[in-house]
Amino acid sequence: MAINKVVDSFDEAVKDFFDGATVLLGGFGTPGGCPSYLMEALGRHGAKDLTIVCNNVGFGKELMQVVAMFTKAPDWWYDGGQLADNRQVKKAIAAFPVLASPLLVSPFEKQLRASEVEIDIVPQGTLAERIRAAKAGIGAFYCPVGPGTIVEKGKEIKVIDGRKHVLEYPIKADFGLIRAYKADRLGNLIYRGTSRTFNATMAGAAKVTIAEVDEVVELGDLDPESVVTPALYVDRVAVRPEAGRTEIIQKISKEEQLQK
Amino acid sequence: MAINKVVDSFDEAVKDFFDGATVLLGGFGTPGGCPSYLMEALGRHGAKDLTIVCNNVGFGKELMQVVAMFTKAPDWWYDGGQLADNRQVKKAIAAFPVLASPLLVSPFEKQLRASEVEIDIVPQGTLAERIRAAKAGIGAFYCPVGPGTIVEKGKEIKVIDGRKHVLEYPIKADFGLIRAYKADRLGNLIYRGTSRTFNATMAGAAKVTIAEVDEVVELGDLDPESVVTPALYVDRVAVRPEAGRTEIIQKISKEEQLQK
Amino acid sequence: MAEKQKLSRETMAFRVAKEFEDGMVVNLGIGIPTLCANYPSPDKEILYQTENGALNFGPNATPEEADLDLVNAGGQMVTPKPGMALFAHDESFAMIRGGHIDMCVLGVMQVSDKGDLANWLLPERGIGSIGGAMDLAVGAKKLIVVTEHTTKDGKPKIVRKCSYELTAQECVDMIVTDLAVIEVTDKGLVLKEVAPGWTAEEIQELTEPKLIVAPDLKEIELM
Amino acid sequence: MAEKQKLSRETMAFRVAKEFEDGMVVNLGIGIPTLCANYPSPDKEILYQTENGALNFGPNATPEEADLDLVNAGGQMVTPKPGMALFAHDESFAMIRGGHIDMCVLGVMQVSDKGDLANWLLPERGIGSIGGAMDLAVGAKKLIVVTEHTTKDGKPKIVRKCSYELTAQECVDMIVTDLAVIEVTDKGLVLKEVAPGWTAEEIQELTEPKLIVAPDLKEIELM
Repeated sequence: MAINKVVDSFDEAVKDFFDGATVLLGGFGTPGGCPSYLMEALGRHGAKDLTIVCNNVGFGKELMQVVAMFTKAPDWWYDGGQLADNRQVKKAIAAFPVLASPLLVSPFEKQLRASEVEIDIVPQGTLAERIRAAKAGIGAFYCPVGPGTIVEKGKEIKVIDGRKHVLEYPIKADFGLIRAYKADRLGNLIYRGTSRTFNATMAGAAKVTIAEVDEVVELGDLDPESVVTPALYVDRVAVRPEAGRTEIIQKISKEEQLQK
Repeated sequence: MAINKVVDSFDEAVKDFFDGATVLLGGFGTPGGCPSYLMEALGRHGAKDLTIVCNNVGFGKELMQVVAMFTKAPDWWYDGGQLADNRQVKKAIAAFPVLASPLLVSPFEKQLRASEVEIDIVPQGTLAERIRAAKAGIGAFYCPVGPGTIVEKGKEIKVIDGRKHVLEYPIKADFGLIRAYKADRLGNLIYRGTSRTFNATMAGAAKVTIAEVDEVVELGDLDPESVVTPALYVDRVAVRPEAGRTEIIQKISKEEQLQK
Repeated sequence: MAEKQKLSRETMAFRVAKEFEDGMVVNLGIGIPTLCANYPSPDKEILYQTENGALNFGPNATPEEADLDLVNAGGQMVTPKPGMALFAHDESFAMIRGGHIDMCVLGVMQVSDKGDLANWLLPERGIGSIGGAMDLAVGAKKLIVVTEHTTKDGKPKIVRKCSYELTAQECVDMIVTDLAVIEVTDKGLVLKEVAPGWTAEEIQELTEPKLIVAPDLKEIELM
Repeated sequence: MAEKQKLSRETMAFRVAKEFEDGMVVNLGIGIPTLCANYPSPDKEILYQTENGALNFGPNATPEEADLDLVNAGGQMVTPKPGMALFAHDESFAMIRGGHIDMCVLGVMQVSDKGDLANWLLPERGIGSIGGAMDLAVGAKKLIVVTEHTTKDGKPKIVRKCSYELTAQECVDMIVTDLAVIEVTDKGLVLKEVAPGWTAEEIQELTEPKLIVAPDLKEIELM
């Protein structure tokens, strides 16, 4: 039987989520780079008490109205903040849980202030490396980032070459939701521009990796030299509807910006 | 001033080598994938007591005559074994220091049997990860490969999730000699096929990374999505003469194989 | 009773290849393991991984197809295949160590009843090459070893305790030899299949540890 | 004596950009640091790195050029440039942690005379975002911080000991403020340059730790 990792819908892609799951959420901070449709499907699924692992916990629907004014993202196109909107999040492991401007208070931050959710704040590079460690079967690593700061609390310290290092452990997740540009039926992936970010880092790091793509191309259409995520890291692929494809959004975005 | 990492000759590329240097040698085990011209220049340079870090310590000139019969490599095209031929090697850190067939005894193995050189044998994946750790600023890492074997000797052991791990340290090198396919003047690199191997892993892992390429292309000719080694990992680029270019060798090789 | 048969290297590879399941990612060691790729079941799509940096490559190259820059871990030239991916060594062993290889097939010098594997140090030379064997033995989800049942001198290769330098502890899941198919379980070695004409007792005589004979012991199917 | 001048945000960025040397790889933080890219010296080729995964990108995009998939760490859309490279987050921080960034410019809330940096926890909110600041502070070969010399209430931001949560210890090499350029040395803070119209004594009054006045103290060149 030919391998085919492409599933029929976003809902099917996330059907085996469960309460209390740990989920890697791809992207960096802008909605274009995150798996919006998969997160929306996870909202419909309703799994609760999630631990989300991500760079940025997201704006959520309300702030996205503001952000959309600058980025010209479609107004239906939300980021990871929707999971906090839905009250599905118990804890976040993130580098950027609070937006820089005090005027921008995300639903996650509101819940954090009300002690309804927990936060484990991690330096961005350490976050990326802990995710990679899970993918790469590394038991733990000594990291030079964190000594003398809040990050070292409760961690083993070792001096290596005269420099303090903290022992960091892999972040093991049940699911990874990522955004890529194109896939083939085997699950090989390429990305587009800086949307590679945490998406490519997270591919293969969770027990189940689910990729949201613009297009599934024929086997052989992806150049073997340019495949960023080899097929064995990917378990499922779900395809965006036409309105969600990068080219379409870029076109609308550009037209709207030029009208200003 | 425009950055230009391309040097005029292989001799210039290795001119600051010194006795006792630690050198990463790219490639896997076949001469096509290793920086043959740079190693030849290092032979002319004459630096001694080198510690070489490589997958395979190489065949050397004599055995290459045998190997060339199968691979149809040009008979002037030697691998890392030439450094042992020249008696420039003090120690090797390698995964595959001894060839599988007892009929193939490399110059390095001969010197090893005579206790003229030292060997630190490392599992291949641990070798790759220790090289990456040097590139990535990781102080040390706990690796599940090696417990209960010769590899654990003298190393710290830690049980993580019920599994023994050994603590492995980065391999810090003075120079890295690697083989790539194409470069631009900034030092961005792409590779060809399975010649990516340890070459791409070693890029950026030593204090000075020197790449041997078939061709330097115009800035902009390399697709930013397909660059494997970003420019900041590369210090110098040296260009093979036409006879050493992959396309030429492939052509000769193919003609000779078809004549058989 | 039928005449005693020993499996050839090709037949051993054929038997091992039957364990490959549709969609699996498989890494094949040098020697008999490499031959397994010659017996693909047409109803299964297998993705072969080679530790020097390719996934889903095709069969060995003919002289016309030969490309010095597309080799497997044994140094043999292979062919590209639609859906192939290429990567560096650190990524390749992230795959291996990280448990992304479903099955690995390795050669062996000794294997113990606990699944300890010794396959790297060449005793007659006092030295050897670890290569990627340790990483593969530890990292692959399932490890099959394939070997002649005994040494050329007739000594057991399946032993109580390996006398050669170990590759990894408790890593082997299944042993395929020219005489038998044996599963490594928590309770010990379970003899599942025997070569045509051989009895469980005869296999036991050539095996150091005690074998548990499977209730459904059967003859190895040779095709 | 000339009238006292404070450097504008743009002038601070201009002064910092003078430190960039030909061929350097530079990472710019959010805020004033980002402005440094507006003052490239035409005789220097600088490769900008952004931690979300690009090296050698071009200036901010015009509406015509805008591409949602090409942003810097501040979320601003930037442009492609010949010789650009794209990569994932783990690779980006391998570059940063591994010492491959020649210079990094960050904003700051407090900096100590030992070069300790505090720039992430927002005290008025009791929480903040570490982002990539810790990795950059530890990993960059040279770290310049740029800031107003004092808080809005006139309190020193250059202090003996940071009262805010630290980003990293002993990481800052140079401090550029709207009033001064200060080098962090083993002996302490060395006042190298002052804004037009300011004396070393006046800068000292707004600075908590004792400043060592450089023998060649000079006025900051504003163009």
